[in-house]
Formats: sequence, C-alpha cells, structure tokens
Amino acid sequence: MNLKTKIGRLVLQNPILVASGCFGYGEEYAPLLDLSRLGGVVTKGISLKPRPGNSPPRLAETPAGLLNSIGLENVGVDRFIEEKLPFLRKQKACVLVNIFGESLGEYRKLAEILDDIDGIAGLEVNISCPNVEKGGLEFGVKPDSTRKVIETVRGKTSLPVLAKLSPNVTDIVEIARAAMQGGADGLTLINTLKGMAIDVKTRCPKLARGIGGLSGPAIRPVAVRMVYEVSRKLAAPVIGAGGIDSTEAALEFFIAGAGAVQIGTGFLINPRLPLTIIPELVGYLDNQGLKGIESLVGNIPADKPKRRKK
Amino acid sequence: MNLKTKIGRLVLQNPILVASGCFGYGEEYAPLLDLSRLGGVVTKGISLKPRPGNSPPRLAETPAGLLNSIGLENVGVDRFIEEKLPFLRKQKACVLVNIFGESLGEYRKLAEILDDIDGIAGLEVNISCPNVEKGGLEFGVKPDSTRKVIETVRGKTSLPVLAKLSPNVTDIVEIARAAMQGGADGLTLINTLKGMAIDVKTRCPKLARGIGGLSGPAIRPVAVRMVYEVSRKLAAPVIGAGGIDSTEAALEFFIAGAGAVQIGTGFLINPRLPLTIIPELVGYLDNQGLKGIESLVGNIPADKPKRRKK
Amino acid sequence: MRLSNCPVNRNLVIAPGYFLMEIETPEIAAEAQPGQFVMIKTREGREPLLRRPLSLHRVSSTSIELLYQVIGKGTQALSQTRPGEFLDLLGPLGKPFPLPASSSGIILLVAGGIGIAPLLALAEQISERLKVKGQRSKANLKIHLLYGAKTKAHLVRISDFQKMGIEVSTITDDGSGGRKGLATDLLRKFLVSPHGNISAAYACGPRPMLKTVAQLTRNKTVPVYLSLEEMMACGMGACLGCSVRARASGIKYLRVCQDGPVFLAEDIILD
Amino acid sequence: MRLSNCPVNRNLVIAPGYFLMEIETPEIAAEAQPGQFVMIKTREGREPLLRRPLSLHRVSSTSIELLYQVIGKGTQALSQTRPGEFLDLLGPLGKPFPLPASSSGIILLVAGGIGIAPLLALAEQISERLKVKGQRSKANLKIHLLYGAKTKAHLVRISDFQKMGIEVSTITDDGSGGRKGLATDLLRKFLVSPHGNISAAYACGPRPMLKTVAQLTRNKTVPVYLSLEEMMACGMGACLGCSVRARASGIKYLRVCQDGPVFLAEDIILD
Ligand SMILES: Cc1cc2nc3c(=O)[nH]c(=O)nc-3n(C[C@H](O)[C@H](O)[C@H](O)COP(=O)(O)OP(=O)(O)OC[C@H]3O[C@@H](n4cnc5c(N)ncnc54)[C@H](O)[C@@H]3O)c2cc1C
Ligand SMILES: Cc1cc2nc3c(=O)[nH]c(=O)nc-3n(C[C@H](O)[C@H](O)[C@H](O)COP(=O)(O)OP(=O)(O)OC[C@H]3O[C@@H](n4cnc5c(N)ncnc54)[C@H](O)[C@@H]3O)c2cc1C
Ligand SMILES: Cc1cc2nc3c(=O)[nH]c(=O)nc-3n(C[C@H](O)[C@H](O)[C@H](O)COP(=O)(O)O)c2cc1C
Ligand SMILES: Cc1cc2nc3c(=O)[nH]c(=O)nc-3n(C[C@H](O)[C@H](O)[C@H](O)COP(=O)(O)O)c2cc1C
Ligand code: FES
Ligand code: FES
Repeated sequence: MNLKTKIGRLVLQNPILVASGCFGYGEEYAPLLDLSRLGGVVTKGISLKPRPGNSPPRLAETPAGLLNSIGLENVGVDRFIEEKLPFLRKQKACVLVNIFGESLGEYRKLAEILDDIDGIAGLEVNISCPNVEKGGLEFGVKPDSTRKVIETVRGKTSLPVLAKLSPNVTDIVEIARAAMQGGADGLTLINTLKGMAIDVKTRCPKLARGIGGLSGPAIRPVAVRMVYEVSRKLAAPVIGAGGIDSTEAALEFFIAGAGAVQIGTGFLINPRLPLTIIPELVGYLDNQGLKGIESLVGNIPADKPKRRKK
Repeated sequence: MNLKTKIGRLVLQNPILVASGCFGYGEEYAPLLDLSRLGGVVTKGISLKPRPGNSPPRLAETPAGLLNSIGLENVGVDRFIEEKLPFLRKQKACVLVNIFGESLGEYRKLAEILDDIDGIAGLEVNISCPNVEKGGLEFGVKPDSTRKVIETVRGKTSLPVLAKLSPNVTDIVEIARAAMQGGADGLTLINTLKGMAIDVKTRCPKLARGIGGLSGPAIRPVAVRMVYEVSRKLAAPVIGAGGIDSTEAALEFFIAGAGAVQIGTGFLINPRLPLTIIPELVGYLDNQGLKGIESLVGNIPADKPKRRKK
Repeated sequence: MRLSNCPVNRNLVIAPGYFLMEIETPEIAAEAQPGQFVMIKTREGREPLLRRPLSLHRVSSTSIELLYQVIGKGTQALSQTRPGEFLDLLGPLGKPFPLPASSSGIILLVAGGIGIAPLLALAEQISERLKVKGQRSKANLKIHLLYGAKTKAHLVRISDFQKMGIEVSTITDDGSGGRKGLATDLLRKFLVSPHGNISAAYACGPRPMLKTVAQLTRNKTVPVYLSLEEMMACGMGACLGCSVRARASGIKYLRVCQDGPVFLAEDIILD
Repeated sequence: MRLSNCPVNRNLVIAPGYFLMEIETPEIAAEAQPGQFVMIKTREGREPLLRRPLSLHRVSSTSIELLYQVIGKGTQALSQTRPGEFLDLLGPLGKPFPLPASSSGIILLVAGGIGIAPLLALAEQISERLKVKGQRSKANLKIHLLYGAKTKAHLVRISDFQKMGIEVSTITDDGSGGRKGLATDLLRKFLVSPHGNISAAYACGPRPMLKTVAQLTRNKTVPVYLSLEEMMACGMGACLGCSVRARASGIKYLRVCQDGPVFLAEDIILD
C-alpha cells in the first residue's frame, strides 16, 4: 500500500505527523516510538531568541478539549540547532521546523539561519499562535500580513514552506489564498481556537493568561470544515490538524481534502497513536479498494451523503 | 436571593433562558416544565414566509458537540402569531422572538409586524445562522451590515432588541460594537461555529448540507472567551450561550460577564436542566456571599487565577 | 410523556450483538403504546452527548422492554449497564402504530434485522385487542410476520410471535435460517402468491428495506405503515433535526420523532 | 519509561474519599523510584480527556500502589475501576526523590492530606537502603513524619510508617486526630524545639503548605525537597504545560513533570 504523500514539494513517506508543541524536540519520545517511522515531526515553535513562555497555570481541560497558553516557550534557534536537531537527525526523523517571529525581520532571519542547516525537511511558519502578545495571531488574521510573512520566508529559503493558519478568522479561504500567493508549498490547518475557561470556585480564569488556545476532539468539526473549504476552493495542498484521536478522525481529514495530518493533543494523551493509525489506515484503504493515500484525499463519492448501512 | 437581571431594557425574572431552535414554540415542553418559571424562552428563528429547511440528515454528533443544519425551518411570522404565540402567552412565558431575514427589507417587515403584538418581551435578531444560503451569517460577519440590520429593526420596534452574533469572525468585539451602535439593547453570544463531520464508511459528510453549525459543550470555551472579550471591552449587556450543560457551565458565563444565559443543546438533552440550574445558582450565590445575580456578572476577583484548594 | 430516572431490571444478550433490556418505569409504561419510543441517556456525562432513541419492544404494566443492537458508543454503553443501575429516560415519544381498522384479513408485519423490535409490541397489542373483543378467529384475522435477518442467530423472538398464532416466515442474508435473501424477497413472494385480503402492513427495518416495501406495495389500497429511523436530538419535535420529506406539493418535511416515527408509506418520500 | 495496559489488582476505600489501588505492572515497577509518578488514562474515551498524574505510593517487584483522593471526573472514574479491569499507564515519569546524602541526623517528612502518598515509598526506600547498608541505628538516623490531614479518618498509613521505626506526629483541621491545625504548625513547632541535626526534609501537600514549608526552612542549610503538583497534559516534558517558576535571574520556567516533580525549595518560586 502506498502511503507516500506530497504537500507541494514536501514528500512524506506517510501522512501521519506529530503537531508542533506536542512533541517538544523529540528526546522524550524516542524511548516510546521509532521516530523514523512517522511521516514527520513538527518541532515546538522556534523563535530567534529563547522565550520563557507565559506564567502558569498554562493548561486547562474542557469538554473533549484542552486549553493551553504555553506562549511559545522555546530554546531559541541557536540552541535548537546545536542541542536539539542533532538528536532528531540521528533518529532519522523527518523534521519540520515550526518558526515564529514577532516581526517580519525575525521571520526572515529564522528562514535564513535554517536554510543552511542539514536535517530539516521543511519550515512550518506559525502565524497563528493565540498565546503571545506580539506576532503570532496578529499576522495570521489578515490576508496582507499573511502573504507578507510567507513571501519573506519564501525569499530566504529553498526548503518547502508550510503556512500554519489560525481558525480564528472569518474567512479561512481568503487567508489560505494569501498564504499560497505568498509562495507557500502548502497549508497546515488548524492551529488552536481562542478559548477561555473559568474556575467557578475561585471565580478566576483557569489559565493565568485568561485566554488560551483550544485543541483536541472538541474542535475537530471546525478543523475538518476548514480543510474542506480550503482544499475545495483553492486546490491547495493541506495538512490537517485538530482533534485527531483515532484512525477514524484522521480519515475525516483525508476525505475532506488533507494530504497529510498532524496529531497534537491526541499524541500528548497517547504517544503511540501515530504508529497505531498507520497500519489501520492501510487496512481502511484496502477495504475501500483504494490504491494509496493519494486516492483518498478529497475523495467524497457524491454530493449527497449516503446513509450508512448498519 | 435576587435573580432579576437586566439586559439593556429587557428585564428578566431570572437569568436562565432557553436558546432559539432548541425549544420549538414550546408546546412540546409544557408538560415537562412550567415555562413561566424560566427567565425566558427564545423561539425558533422566524422568517417572513414559512421555510422548509434543509434536506436531511440535519444532525450529527461530534465529541461533546452537535452539528446541525436545520436551515431555519419555521412556520413563518403569520402562523407564528396566530398558532404559536397564544399558547406561549397562556403559559405566561417570557417570549423573545428570534427573527431572521434574507434582506434588510425582510428584517424591517418582521420588526414592524411583531412590534404590535402582545406577549412579546423582545426581539432577538439572528444575523448568525450558518445554515442558510442567503442572509444569516452573511450579515453577521461584517460590522457594516451588522449595524444596518440592527438599525433597521431598531427603527421599527419599541421592543428591546438583542443581536445574536456569530462566533465565525476574526474580531467579535468589532461586530459587537457595530451591533450596539446600531441600537441593540444587548447581545446574544454565541450562535454555532461552522463545522463538518464525515462518515468514513460512506466517505460522505454526515449532514446532507455538508457544513453545519456546531453547538454543545465542545464550543463552551470559545463562547466564554467571546462573552469575556465583549463585556470587558465594550461594557455591553450580554446573554451568553454555548455548551451550557450544568450549573457550573452557566456560572462560567456569568463570571465572564454575561447578565443572562441561554441553554440550547443542553436543553435538548435534558429539558429539566434550566429548572435545576435556578436553585443551584441561588445556592452558589449564597455560598460566595453574593447578594444577587448582578453582583456575580463579570466579577472576577483578581487578575491572576487563584489556585483552587482541594 | 415523562422524564425520569429508572432502574434496569434485566439486560441480557439474546443474539450476537442484540440485547434485551427491561426497565422498571410504571409511569412511562402506563402511557406507552406500541410504535412509540423512548430517548435514553445511555451513560452519564458527555460521551455520547445525545440521548439515543429506542422503540418500545414490549410494554407491561410497570416496565418496558427494549431490544437493541450494539452499534456504537451509545448502545455499547447501554450494553454495559447492570441490573439495579439507573437510566435517564424520556418518553413515551412519537405516535403509536395506528391499529388495523378492519378485524378481518391479513395483517403483514415486515421486519428487517433489529426492526423486529417494535413489531412484537404491536403484535401483542393487536392480539390482545382481538382477545378482549372476543373477535379473534383464524378465519377473520391472520397476522403474518415476514422476517429477515443477518443469520439464523439474529432471528429473535420468533416463538413469542408464534405463541400468539402468528405465522412467521424467515429469511437470512447467509441462508442459515430460512432461504437466503432479504425480508423484501419474502414480501415480493408473498404478494404474488395466493393469499387472502391484506388489511394492513407494518414494516420496520433498514431504510433500503422500507423503500422497497413502499415500492412493492405502491398499488395496494391498504394502509402500509413504515417505522422510520433518523438521527434525533430532542425526540420531542422541538429541534427539527429528524426530518423526512413529505409527499406534498413543494418541499415540506415532517419530524420523525413527533409526526412519526410511524408513517403511512404514501405520506413520505424516502431518499 | 513505558506505555502499557495493566490489570488492577485491588482498589479499596481506605478513608473517606481516599482509595488505595494496586496495579500489576512488572515493567513499570522495575524502573519505578519513589517521587516518580505515572500518568493514567482513568477511563476510556474522552471524558476526561487527559491522563491524570498519580505518585507512586509504594513499589513492589511486580506491582505499584497508588493512593488517591477522589476530586473530580478522573479520580471518580478511577475509583469505579474493578479488580481485573485494565488501565492504560505511562510511567514511571519525573525525577525521583534524591536520597539523603548523610546517613545520620533527622530526616523530616512533611505531609499534608493526600500528600502522604509519595512519602511512604520514600520512607520505605530510605529504610530499606539503611537496612541493606546495615547502617541503621536509632542514634544515627531518625525519620520523623509531620502529618496533617482534614480529620483523624484521613490520617492513613500511619502504622506503616511506625513499623519502620518512624516517629509520627499528627495534626488535623478539626482536632479529631492530634492537635487542631496544619502540618506546617507541626513543622513550626518542631523547628523551635530542641532536636538533633536535620539532614534533609521532604514535603508533599497543597501548595500553600509547600510555600510555608519553604519559608520556614529558608535559613536552613539542609536540602528541602518539595514535591509539586501542576496540571499536566503529556507528563513527559514535551508540551511545556506544567511550569513552575525557577529561582533564576530573569524569567525561566521548569517543567514539573520532567525537571520535577521533586524540587529543591531554593530552586523554585511558588506563586
Ligand atoms: C425512533 C427510533 C427507534 C429506534 N428503535 C431502535 C430499537 O428498538 N433497537 C435498536 O437497536 N435501534 C433502534 N433505533 C436505532 C438506534 O437509535 C441507533 O442504533 C442508536 O442510536 C445508535 O447509537 P450508537 O451510539 O450505538 O451508535 P453511533 O455510532 O452513535 O451511531 C451509529 C448510527 O446510529 C444512528 N444514531 C446515532 N445517534 C442517534 C440518535 N440520537 N438518534 C437517531 N439515530 C442515531 C446514526 O444513524 C448513526 O450513524 C431506533 C431509532 C429511532 C430513530
Ligand atoms: C506529579 C503529581 C502527582 C500526584 N500524585 C497524586 C497522588 O498520589 N494522589 C492523589 O490523590 N493526587 C495526586 N495528584 C493530584 C491528581 O493528579 C489530581 O487530583 C487529579 O488529576 C484530579 O483529577 P480529577 O479528574 O479527579 O479532578 P478534576 O476535577 O479534573 O480536577 C481537579 C483539580 O485537579 C487538578 N488536575 C486535573 N487534571 C490534572 C492533570 N492532568 N494533571 C495535574 N493536575 C490535574 C487540577 O488542579 C484541577 O483543578 C498528583 C498530581 C501531580 C501533578
Ligand atoms: C500544548 C500545545 C502547544 C502547542 N504549541 C504550538 C506551537 O508551538 N506552534 C504551533 O504552530 N502550534 C502549536 N500548537 C497547536 C498544535 O500544533 C495544533 O495545531 C493544535 O493543537 C490542533 O491540533 P490537536 O487538536 O491535535 O491538538 C500547540 C498545541 C498544544 C496543545
Ligand atoms: C438544533 C438547533 C437549532 C438552532 N436554531 C437556531 C435558530 O433558529 N436561531 C438561532 O438564532 N440560533 C439557533 N441555534 C443556535 C442556538 O440557539 C445556540 O446559539 C447555539 O446552539 C449554542 O448554544 P448551545 O451550545 O447551548 O446549543 C440552533 C441550535 C441548534 C442546536
Ligand atoms: S429529534 Fe428534535 S425534532 Fe425530532
Ligand atoms: S505535562 Fe507536558 S511538559 Fe509537563
């Protein structure tokens, strides 16, 4: 069974990736799973300088969801290259580096620095983090700034570039189009939804920062819808993410139009999930009489839903 | 304990309402609960002419959520006034009529017609339905059209007017501001999030319409966040809705800044829920040493979250 | 119609993946009529979120029986419920089966798979009524059950029907019980073979089966009742989620939960 | 560190709202050290969504014991697990308690409420080690447990500590067992009364207690170890969700799950 998939120029041996921020830099997970068997791993968002992140508490559980306000705590690009990347390279992981800047200049610099480095399969440009004061979501909610960030990165790297988009927008297609116009090879959909939870005993927000990003199965319908809209209307290569916690959930994204998927919260809960999904995906394709993952992508047989036979 | 609450000029005996589309016109529920004890009921969206709604299937379950694509099936304003309203009047329910138009003209006409009618406490202007081709969400995603719809309704009625806003926007505060500028007495936050689910056996969307509106506990963090943002930044009176399925969930909204709440999906599942929440709310206020619901609204004690003692 | 928390008396596997559950609920039982259903919160919490609709399989004075097939989360949770545990029920809901107007002729029951569930209650009611009226005689009224299932093991409750003097014809997907084929094959055969007057037909089963039943009986003048399934949220007619297209001029939908779940075949369009 | 599905041997109430669970898990037990914890999927499905962290309360060669208090959904679900059922465990995680460097002096254990959980494993390990080394004598090393709880009924496992020759002082919120007050009141009193040299202190309990322990021992030169709790998603150091502020110049956070859960009091700032 052919699980190879292409997202623009990015070629992946299989379509199951681990999402940014849920994998750290991989050291912790190596004892549990063979990283080289994953379609790819996306690093925690990397910035030019190290960032301490937000004050705790940074996590809260919601119905079928997780709120986080990590705030892009990371070691900075230099230490990433020196201390973290060699390990991932040794593990033969397909590494996508998630990058984040507070200004166009920072994005440019990050792209420049990473372009020369061995062992990076592509860049995922994070213009959708809801947990930082500057940059992040600011760029990702307007077509203009979206295009500019992607153009800037594109101009400085020969690596495949993915734009990671925010669902906190009125029209995801418009933003997606801008990112593609900026030269993205593909789009990662979606980052977290802005949300809040309150502890009614203390009457205070559960996160120190108040508002955070909602992930997990709760948001899956929103993510599937955005993947569907973008891949239908733009024919852009899409990596889907949002609430994947089972093979069935991953299949929803492929059928909606994603060429690959990322697992975030579901991976935090069950680090073996990606390696469980891969063979189940093969089984499904077999069952449906499909030759490979590419023939599943966006393959909705008719306009009308067929009722499931029990 | 004083549960009386005011949303602009709209005075409610208590802050627990049933949300539009989840209550029908109330006939079905009268045997189960005393409608006069609710803070209010919001009717199914009413249009000028009867509407058949969308093809089935119209419902799908998602993790902690419900997708619907009813498409504003309703009997039209004339039959509503003749056949449905008298019953609600007899039950002494506090009735808010949710209205929906495909054009400004239709909203104007609806406001005119309903202004004269006895037994209506207020209008809730639906500019946020994701399940119709024309009107609905179209109006509610832009500040300009939002303001215009509300102005139009406002110009034709002396009833309190609530604007029911969509969460499918980049900046809810901007839309909320426009609705208030248009003359709304208050805002209902939120309608459903656009979402999609796919049946992987048939590879077809579970809803005939493909995309529908996501409600239920899954979306609560998004709703609480929007209530918080709008009530903080605009000091506008807000009715909260989205995923309320318990007293604790309702409390999150009051603390975030809602003067009242609506229960939708939670009511479909448990029609007694509103009448369970009312006494539990009283117990909570007592416990927290608060005199009435109004002293709870927006009352977050400090900026920093206090850790809950076990 | 009631909303109440009721204890489970029994919950047993009676065929592969089929469970029979008895719930003690005098108030609901008192109102319940064959063809109606209950909405059950299959498990506390939000997983699954919605109640699940299940038909009345049998009604006694203080309890109801449900016959269900384990399909997904909800029925899975239900199957793990132990006697003595409580379940939250809303019901009885929907319109009951209209009883046959005439007390002579043949009454056809057509069941596909778990569609047998509501037909037992109906058969018992019809038999009971005839007994009370003292009208029953082999000559006047015959009930005939045409019953298709996956395998022989999935043909359940047959002796209960037979005890009432009902003639049962069976067929299975794999030929393990009766011929190989579908319930509609039995119906097709029945309709072309010599038999007395059919005075009414009642069918419950998968949608393709119901469509075929409607087609096969289109030219009959007798009432053909179909018991439908559709995703439901409220079960009470409020959310308008459970629509079926009405055979009316223009587009019009009926609510399966409130206008049904039993419809005259001629009143609806099955997609 | 392992991810594995393990059978529950026992799950018993041992105090109001406190459960003791034994899980058969040779692989995790083989690696487990006192102070470490496991992340448990308390129930299948998405409610609750995340695993729950629980400290190792006792480690044997093939099983681990957990002592937990029922707080919310997760621990509630756990409390309903029956022997023979399986639970999905990830562990052992985190850094163990560093053992006391010196084998003389007083080792203080300070427990508040369910904070007693990891301290039993620690006490057993220290005792065991001393036994092995043959070093133990009353004169050289004394372990003293200062233990506060809500009521007398919530003071659990005391005899297990005493069996090892550990001196136990208790105090309760309501005065039902020992004086009325908090574990930190015991500590305050201990510190001003004449006693031998303290060679190390280990504390586990609610955050306000840990803060007070840190304050009271600020001027001591001996190591004071605090076992912290924080909301966790991965438990493995990957998500950066479980931060605690480091006492460093500038703002810097440590991960409770990976850099802890045991920290030197002087290394962190508790808010
Ligand atoms: C009026 C009525 C009476 C029924 N009577 C019986 C009966 O007596 N015995 C029996 O075994 N089954 C009966 N069903 C079908 C039964 O409701 C579904 O099999 C059950 O809801 C499946 O739930 P699940 O969580 O196990 O499966 P899921 O995995 O959630 O769903 C599997 C399929 O079941 C259907 N379904 C799920 N939720 C609902 C819902 N809230 N409302 C309607 N359909 C839903 C959908 O088609 C879905 O694709 C009846 C359905 C209706 C509408
Ligand atoms: C390293 C560590 C070791 C622990 N050891 C023990 C122990 O041995 N015995 C014991 O009774 N308790 C222990 N706890 C606390 C225990 O994890 C919580 O009481 C439990 O998670 C509550 O879950 P719940 O679903 O029952 O309650 P909920 O209602 O979900 O939560 C109640 C409170 O528990 C905390 N909590 C919830 N989920 C998590 C999570 N995933 N991670 C951390 N905290 C959470 C939060 O502060 C929350 O406000 C430990 C915590 C940590 C971090
Ligand atoms: C704890 C946490 C940290 C995250 N950090 C990042 C990040 O650094 N950069 C980024 O682009 N996305 C980040 N995300 C978003 C995820 O990559 C993913 O887009 C999102 O969580 C939706 O997928 P999920 O529902 O599978 O988690 C983070 C998510 C979580 C839960
Ligand atoms: C079945 C269904 C029908 C709805 N119909 C309407 C409607 O007619 N008009 C409207 O303004 N909102 C409608 N809504 C949205 C609800 O009123 C509410 O805003 C939303 O569902 C969020 O609340 P909840 O999570 O409590 O359901 C509908 C929601 C559902 C689930
Ligand atoms: S299920 Fe709500 S109207 Fe039928
Ligand atoms: S819980 Fe994920 S880093 Fe600690």
